[in-house]
Amino acid sequence: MTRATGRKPGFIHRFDPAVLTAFGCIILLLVLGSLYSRNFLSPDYLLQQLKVASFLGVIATGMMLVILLGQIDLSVPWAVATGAMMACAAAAYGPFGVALAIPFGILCGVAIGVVNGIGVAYLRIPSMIVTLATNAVAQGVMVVYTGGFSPQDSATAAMRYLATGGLIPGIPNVVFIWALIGGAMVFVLGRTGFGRAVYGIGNRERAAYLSGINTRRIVMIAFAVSGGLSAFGGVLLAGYASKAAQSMGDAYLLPAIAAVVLGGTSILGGRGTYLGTVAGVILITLLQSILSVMQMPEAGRQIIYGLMIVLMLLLYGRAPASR
Amino acid sequence: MKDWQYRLAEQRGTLTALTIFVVMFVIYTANHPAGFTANVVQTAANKGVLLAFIAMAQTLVVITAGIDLSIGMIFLLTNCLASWLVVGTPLETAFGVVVVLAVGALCGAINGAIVIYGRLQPIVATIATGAVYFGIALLLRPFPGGSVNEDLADALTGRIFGSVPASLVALAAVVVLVWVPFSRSVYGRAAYAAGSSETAAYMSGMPIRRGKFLAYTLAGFVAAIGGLFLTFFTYTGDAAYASGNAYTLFSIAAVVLGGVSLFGGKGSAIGAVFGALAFRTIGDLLFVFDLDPLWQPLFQGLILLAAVSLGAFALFRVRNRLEWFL
Amino acid sequence: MESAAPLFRMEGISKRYGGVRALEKADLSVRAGAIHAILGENGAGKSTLIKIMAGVVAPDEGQMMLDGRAVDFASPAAANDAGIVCVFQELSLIPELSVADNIIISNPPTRFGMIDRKAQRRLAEEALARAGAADIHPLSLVKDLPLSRRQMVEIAKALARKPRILILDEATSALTAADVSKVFAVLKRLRAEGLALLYISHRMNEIAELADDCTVFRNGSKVASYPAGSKSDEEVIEMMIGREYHSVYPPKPERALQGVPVLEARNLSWTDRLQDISFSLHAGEILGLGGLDGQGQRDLLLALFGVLRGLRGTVHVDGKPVGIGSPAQARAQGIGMALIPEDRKTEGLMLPMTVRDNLSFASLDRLTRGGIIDSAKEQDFIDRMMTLLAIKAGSIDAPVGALSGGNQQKVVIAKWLMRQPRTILLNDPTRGIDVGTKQEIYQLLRRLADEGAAILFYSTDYAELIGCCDRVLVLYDGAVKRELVGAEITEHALIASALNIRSVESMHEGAAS
Amino acid sequence: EPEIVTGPSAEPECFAPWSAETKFLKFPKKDGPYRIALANGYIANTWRIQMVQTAKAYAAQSDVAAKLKEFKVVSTGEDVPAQISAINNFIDSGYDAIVVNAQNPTAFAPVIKRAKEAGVVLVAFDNILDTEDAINVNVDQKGLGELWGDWLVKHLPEGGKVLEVRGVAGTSVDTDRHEGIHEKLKASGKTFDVTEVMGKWDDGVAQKVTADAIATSGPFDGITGQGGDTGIVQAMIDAKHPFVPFGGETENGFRKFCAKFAAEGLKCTSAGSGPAQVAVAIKTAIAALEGQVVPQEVKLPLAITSDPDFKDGQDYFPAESDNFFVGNAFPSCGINFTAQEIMGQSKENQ
Ligand SMILES: Nc1ncnc2c1ncn2[C@@H]1O[C@H](COP(=O)(O)OP(=O)(O)OP(=O)(O)O)[C@@H](O)[C@H]1O
Ligand SMILES: Nc1ncnc2c1ncn2[C@@H]1O[C@H](COP(=O)(O)OP(=O)(O)OP(=O)(O)O)[C@@H](O)[C@H]1O
Ligand SMILES: [Mg+2]
Ligand SMILES: [Mg+2]
Repeated sequence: MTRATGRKPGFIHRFDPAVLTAFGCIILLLVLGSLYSRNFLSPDYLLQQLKVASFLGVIATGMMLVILLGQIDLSVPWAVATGAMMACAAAAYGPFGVALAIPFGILCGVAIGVVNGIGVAYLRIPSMIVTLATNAVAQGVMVVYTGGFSPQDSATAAMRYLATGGLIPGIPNVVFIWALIGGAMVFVLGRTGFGRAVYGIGNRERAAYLSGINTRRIVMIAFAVSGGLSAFGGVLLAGYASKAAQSMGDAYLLPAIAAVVLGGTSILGGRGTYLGTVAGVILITLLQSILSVMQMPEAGRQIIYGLMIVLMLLLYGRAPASR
Repeated sequence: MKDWQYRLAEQRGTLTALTIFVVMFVIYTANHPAGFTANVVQTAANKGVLLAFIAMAQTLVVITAGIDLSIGMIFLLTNCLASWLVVGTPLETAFGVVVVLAVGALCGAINGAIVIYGRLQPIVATIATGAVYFGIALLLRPFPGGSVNEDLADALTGRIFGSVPASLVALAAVVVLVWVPFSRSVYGRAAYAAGSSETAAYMSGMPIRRGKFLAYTLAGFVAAIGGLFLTFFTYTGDAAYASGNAYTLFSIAAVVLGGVSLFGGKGSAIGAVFGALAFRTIGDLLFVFDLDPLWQPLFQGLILLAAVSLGAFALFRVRNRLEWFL
Repeated sequence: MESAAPLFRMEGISKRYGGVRALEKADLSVRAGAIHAILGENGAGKSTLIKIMAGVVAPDEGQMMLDGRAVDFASPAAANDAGIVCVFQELSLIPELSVADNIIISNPPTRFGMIDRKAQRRLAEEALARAGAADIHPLSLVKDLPLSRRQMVEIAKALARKPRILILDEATSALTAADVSKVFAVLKRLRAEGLALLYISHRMNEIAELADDCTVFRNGSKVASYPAGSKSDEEVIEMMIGREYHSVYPPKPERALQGVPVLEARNLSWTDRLQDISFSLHAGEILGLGGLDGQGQRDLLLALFGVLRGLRGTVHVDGKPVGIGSPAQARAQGIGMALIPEDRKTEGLMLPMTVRDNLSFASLDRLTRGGIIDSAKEQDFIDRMMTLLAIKAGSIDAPVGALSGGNQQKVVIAKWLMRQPRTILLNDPTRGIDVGTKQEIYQLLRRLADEGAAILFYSTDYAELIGCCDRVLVLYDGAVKRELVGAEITEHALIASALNIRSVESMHEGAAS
Repeated sequence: EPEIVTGPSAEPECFAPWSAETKFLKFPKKDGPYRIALANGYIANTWRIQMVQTAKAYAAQSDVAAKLKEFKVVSTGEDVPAQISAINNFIDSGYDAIVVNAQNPTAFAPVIKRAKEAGVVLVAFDNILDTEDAINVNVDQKGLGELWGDWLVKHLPEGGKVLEVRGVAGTSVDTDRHEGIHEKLKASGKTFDVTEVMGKWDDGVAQKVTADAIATSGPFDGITGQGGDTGIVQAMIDAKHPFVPFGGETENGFRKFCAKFAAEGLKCTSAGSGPAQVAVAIKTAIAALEGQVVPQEVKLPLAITSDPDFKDGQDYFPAESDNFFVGNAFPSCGINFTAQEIMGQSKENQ
């Protein structure tokens, strides 16, 4: 009889081959980029990428949580915009409003997430469709709001500071924020009952429910967190751009999904590591940036972007053979 | 239970979608300033049929428990291609139609090959191929333009016998000639089976790979029919990214409204067609209710939310909570 | 049944899953017109062997010969074409398709390229009738059928393929005696028609009744092949487990039940499935649930565990009425219930997750402090469970799906024992488990009861009920038809009350025909 | 069916013909009050919201309101067929005129045909229609590009490195503006090394691609942006890129920056035509219904402000949103909305 062996050290667990390959792809991209221009290896450029990646990183964190449950959150675009717009709008209401701007923005995102959560967990509507609908509703609310209230949409000083300030010179604060959120996520997924429950539900919700897990609450929380993080991403983006705009989130939905999956998380739920998501986020950001800077017509950029994702996935994102 | 009860249960999703559509459409035409006239029906049909094709294409993939997020881009690509090729003499036009449909099928086949033989998860694989298809569409039509054989276009978007919209007839023809044979064929059943339980289907010796591949390919083919109709409807080709994405997302909504399970194995393209028509009618309702323009998007969103929540009523009938979990 | 040239032979077959050696130079030889039983404890490699035979899994080495010619199956379809058809341990039915679709799945009759549904239905009805399951409506969806009916459909499906070699991998594990006897009649007829049959089961009495040849496997290799009846049960079991084997069931203690029952149900009714069920269960007691499968036993367990909505009647714990609305409440302190569910693969385990994660999953609230998992405590709990149940796993950080069926079942039980439940509900926990493991489980149950747990035990195997239970409630059509206590619990009594009105004689005839 | 007549049109300062070849139309006079519809496409951005607000405000002005029996707005989103169907429905419902901001210039041929048959006046603005059978109220997109090109040529007499932040690929507006810029740069005879990135007319995207371009190809001697210009300047500030001459759009935020950093080298020309052009389109539709002569293509004046003329409260509004589009006055048409009017009007409505 085989005795149970001891636990492997955590880092061996986390470095699954997909994540390693993803990081390998990052280096390859940079090397390829540097063939085009030396500047792709300059610290300035790399920091700039890290900064831009942080926004996607924060948003993808929430997306990953939801994907681990085997769900998906298509309400990202307008959760991002709502967070940004509401935070800026709150600032119009005196010093009190300014102080509460950021939490208020996040709260609005959480509210969207809660509606998603109710739909998925309690009404059991497929997440792909509830989140699509809440996205439309959030858009509707924001259009009414912009048209009706001529809201203030410039970012507060605090938002500016979070997104662009540098507590340590040279390194933008937003990178720290992403690191903080990422660290928290790693902890939550690996060391808490909530994290275990998320993986469990992602693998088999029925078994999780019969194990006495309050699955609906977990799903609800995950969507709320996703909504909140999307909105927080929006708040940071507003800080970066120094203002909020309606279309802010449009560019984040598909890249967030792609980043999570490129990072080795199974879209079916239950499998994936946060480190992978980090790699995925950086990959997507770099790919977009390098393609944007290379002088190439949009058509060519789109084609290369798509082909690169397929190639990388074929390299390491394949499901195991069935036999 | 009697036979007819089983058959009814099988068609429940489709019948619900039909009911939702009929109710909405009656509300719409009853309040339309022009009423239930041939023109109003034709307008609604032409708009609805486009999404119906895309929803049918999406259904083909969704029953295999996959999803095709590139479907809107195939739609755009074939639209752009048709705006080059479907012109000229009847012979040239016919050739153009064949090429456009073949390209659509090829796009679908590429998706299928990547998902099945490349063993990639359909969501991301098709996000990526969607970018490629859009890039090609953009190469074909850097900006909107092109032309189409207008006689053919007018015939297919006009009316037959002065009252029946030709586009509806075309839609019905595609259902009968593509969907019905597929869903009743061995491969169609394999596609369903793969969507319901891939291991079980494999162990039962079903041709699941070929079934799924055929489903993806046909999805591209049907999306190309949609692209053709877009060309007939607009006389031009246009690589509009936002519009492609919108169709992809709408198709998912339509499929769900049509009673097709996103988890695979269940539902019918006929349901999805009604789902698409119902979804389109949501937008039409804006005409008949005098809403402030800025409230319109919210109104649409809320109706969509309400429509997709309808299915949740079934929950109250569930007596065994385990049935919540599939 | 003289030894003819073998119809099918496997030689030197090996298969590894990562580090796990599932098969090591295994041999097997099958002849036509005979039923060949394969025996072995959980994880011995039986399922792997027949999966290789059926083209589901590719062997690492070794060769197969059919009619003396070397064959190599690329897929289950290829094996089917060669006449090898398998009823797998994990059911291979498509839940969303109808029974008829499932039965005629591989090459349905077609007209103009489309499936001819009328002809298909006729064929399906024939196959169902042949399998003795004519009561199943061919248009019903498989997902709406209970497990036992699905297994009948699975058998009908295999028959519809007109196999030359038919393999049944624990095909009867979820069937009740009545269904088993129907299936046996079919199998015997097929044998007479000259088919080769391979039969895997952990039920020794079934093998005694059916088998012509037997092969025993242990640790992935063949231990012995012998003609049926040439060895005693004890000998066979010792070959299987590789050690000596004594009486299966632990002795039942004589104990006067006293005090307030831990669990008491009063007039439980639910839809049309449960009718007015009342019983009480004391600490230290093992209460059995008997009857034909699908008479409401599973619903009763789910009802107690808080899964069913719209339940009428009351449940009392320690004499006080409680409202249990979810498994979370059922397992909570004060109630302390545990349910070992029916289907370990979909209800008990998360197959891709590690043994560790699965074991602690039901006890996360106990293992966390402020929401954070206390790893030391977790490790400690897990170690205790691994030893208590002697779980065989390569590593506790390996996916639980890589364990054999029996060890998976042990993990399901262990994950609940970790909570030290006061009431344990078991839904057919020994399905597909080898005798050795079964024995361990019986002993464990008795020990838990002795330590003060109250156990409610549903089994489709009458012998188990007889061997383990202090009392048995026999359910029929959602109502308790009879309560058997102590010496009253006999096979005869169980069967008689399970069938409610039908006479016992006709049942025996059915089994013998 | 309009008559083709010779000019000049009514109110020639307002309804300026696009070119010398532009035809003049005279529709049969209809008796008011009229039913007019606005078929908008996409709605969820500030420009469009501001446009719809302006349309409502204009239709509510007493002299305009007197001529209107009904003014209905429908937004159909990004989907062209939906917009086509909307126009079809308006035609079937008997509207007298339909004003449209077309999602696509070429796709409307069939519906234009129908409108013509039904005697409905069709007026397109902003994104206009590629036809002679509808009235186009047109911004000179290529002219705008030329203006920006000229501005750079003027400020970079020696040529130099230029960053061009473009709009949405595949749109005619993007292509026209792009060509305008490049024609002027080429015509100057100097060498301009142009780095192109796609900013999608969106501040966030523009800011990101600008930051990337600065990091990899910068620094630049001049910049031109089709939209999202506030984001572009923000990226320059964040990257500590020196301020350079800039030809851009009319966002309030951009102009705020131009005013603020002019002394440090941010020499801007800010030109475009704000969402208020919808009012000109409505005015044109009414004029056509009244039987007045109107050009088939109306050339909208550009609202141009260049360094050093940025005036607080007139050319930009420090208290208003950055996303607000300035340049809402068409004095020659008697249309003059201030920011406060557009945004304030709706506040009372709530
Ligand atoms: N897919 C797999 N991946 C990894 N290991 C596997 C897999 N399938 C089987 N095994 C391992 O191979 C060995 C043999 O398993 P198999 O299922 O053949 O046993 P069995 O004799 O059928 O047992 P049981 O009676 O419990 O069904 C076991 O140790 C099991 O853990
Ligand atoms: N039925 C029981 N039998 C034995 N020990 C128990 C039982 N219930 C709880 N405990 C022990 O009591 C302690 C508190 O358990 P409980 O699960 O109630 O805490 P909790 O409220 O979840 O705490 P936290 O929020 O810190 O996780 C744990 O150390 C647990 O081991
Ligand atoms: Mg087995
Ligand atoms: Mg706890």
